[in-house]
Amino acid sequence: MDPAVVGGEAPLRPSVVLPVFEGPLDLLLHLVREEKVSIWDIPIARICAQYHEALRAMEEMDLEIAGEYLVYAAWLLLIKSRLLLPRHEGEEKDPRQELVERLVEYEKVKAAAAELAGLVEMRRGVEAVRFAAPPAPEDVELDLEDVDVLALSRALRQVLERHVREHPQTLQLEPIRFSVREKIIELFDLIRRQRSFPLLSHLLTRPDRLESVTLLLAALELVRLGTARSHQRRPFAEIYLTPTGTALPMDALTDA
Amino acid sequence: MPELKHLAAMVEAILAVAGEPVMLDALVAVAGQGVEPGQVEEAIEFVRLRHEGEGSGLQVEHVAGGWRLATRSEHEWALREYLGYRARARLSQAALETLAVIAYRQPITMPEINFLRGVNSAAVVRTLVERKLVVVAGRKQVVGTPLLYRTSKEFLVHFGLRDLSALPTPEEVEQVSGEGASEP
Amino acid sequence: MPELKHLAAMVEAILAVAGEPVMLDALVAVAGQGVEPGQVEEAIEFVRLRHEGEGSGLQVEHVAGGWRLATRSEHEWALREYLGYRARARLSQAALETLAVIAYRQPITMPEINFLRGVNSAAVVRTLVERKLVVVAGRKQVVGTPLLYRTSKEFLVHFGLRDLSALPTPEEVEQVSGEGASEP
Repeated sequence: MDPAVVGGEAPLRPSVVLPVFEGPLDLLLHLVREEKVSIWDIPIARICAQYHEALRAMEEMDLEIAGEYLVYAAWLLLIKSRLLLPRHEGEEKDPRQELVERLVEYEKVKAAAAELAGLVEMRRGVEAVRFAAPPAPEDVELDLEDVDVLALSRALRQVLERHVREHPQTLQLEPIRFSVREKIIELFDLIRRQRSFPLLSHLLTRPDRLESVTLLLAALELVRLGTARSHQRRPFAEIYLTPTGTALPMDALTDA
Repeated sequence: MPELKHLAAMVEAILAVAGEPVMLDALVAVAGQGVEPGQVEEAIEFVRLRHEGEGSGLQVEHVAGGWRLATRSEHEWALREYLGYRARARLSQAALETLAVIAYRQPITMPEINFLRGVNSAAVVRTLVERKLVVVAGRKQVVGTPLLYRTSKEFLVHFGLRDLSALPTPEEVEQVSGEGASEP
Repeated sequence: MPELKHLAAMVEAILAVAGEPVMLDALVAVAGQGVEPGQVEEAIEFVRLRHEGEGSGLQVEHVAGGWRLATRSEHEWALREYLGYRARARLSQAALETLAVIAYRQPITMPEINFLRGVNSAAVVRTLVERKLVVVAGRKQVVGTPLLYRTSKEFLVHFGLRDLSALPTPEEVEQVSGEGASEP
């Protein structure tokens, strides 16, 4: 066992080599292995003490201890106390059960990770050949199979950022009249179709400011008519409009 | 002489990843101590001859004072075919951007897409329609009644979305890809 | 049979310029009318065997559902020497564990990953997404509709896997882990 971690002696320098644990499960697994006991019969009291000692050592070394370690520390104490209580014969399951199950699962994860590392190790020096090729007909770098919604959203953000850069606020287009009534119908359709409609980014990307204003009025009108609800998680975040299910009362629409 | 074959294999591997003509000096240096330039030349010749035979699509060329591995000219046609085929199965950055604009702003007209992207996107939209990721969704009732575009059912299937509301929100994207991670 | 050799040469040329796994479909399409998939497979096998012999620095790999031409690992040292030290950035233990969780349980949500690893893995997943080893695969239809993650095609290429079924089976992994800790 590395004394720097679980031996309890404060190291002279905080830079001593320390096994890096990937989390509380990793640390627990390490302790169980050091004890050379079966994972199915963990001496909780001893492991619990060692676990807390390890945390203390990490603290002394000024290592930031992630919250998960503390959660598991509390859990270990809870299991320990449960084990001290008299148990009804064959009724309750072993208080250690869930912890053991997680450790077993985690051990599999670690084994699989080692397996993957081995695969990569075997492939060192295996490089795709790079030949001088005739020029591709188009700049096509993205394999559709690996293009996911994140790539899509990022692409949108790029477009919007570029758009804002290239269109300083002085933008003035032909003054076109927009009718609130027309926008109400248009917006209502969008909301119904998308179920959760990002109003803010829609408004901010309209080519015409007057259109944005008209759209905003239309949005307010939709909410007032009880046909849409608006949500905003925090100030300045996106405002989402969702349909309430109420139909649009066509006769109530004024022609502004 | 296993020595020669081993050297030849090494030469071939280097030529295959170099992407440019490799000088004899460089090969000799990599071959390490005790290997004479003459031996390396022999190895190059070995690789060259091996690719001269029928059944190889490659050749060793002596250009710009160095050696390089290249495809043979008789396959140029097939290579173009392949690159064209691949292009049809992939997305360009322009296509991805356009698809993103349509996905998040649908239904949307061509002038609106052009306005947002700042470039004419007609050809890209056509490609997306051909690839069935985008469909026409009627006309907008404004001057000129331009066509409206929206994403297709195939689009939802490809991206594993149940409906459009399942597209990630800007907050989610930020969480997962982090700030400034927008460049690949 | 000049037909086979000609086809093999074409296949080799295409694999050489593709730089990524090429699907059988693509090769068949490029080969043109009248060429059966079986013939193309024979041609691939011809190329593969030709590179198995001594004196070749290359190999035909069957990864991510396709074939690609790559260098052999025994020349790693020479390649590194020639290209300058440019080892691919290694994956951290955290990244490997997270990748293992995703690979074996996909599609999987972030909370599920966190649960299995016992630590918050958001930052690691973000890195894996940036390295294109992991992609989003829709949403899970549970409260909060969290995003689902899966491994990418790039993941298969990186680990040299033909497809996901080529991952070591959980039983194989368990045998390796051993340690007597997994007795029931």
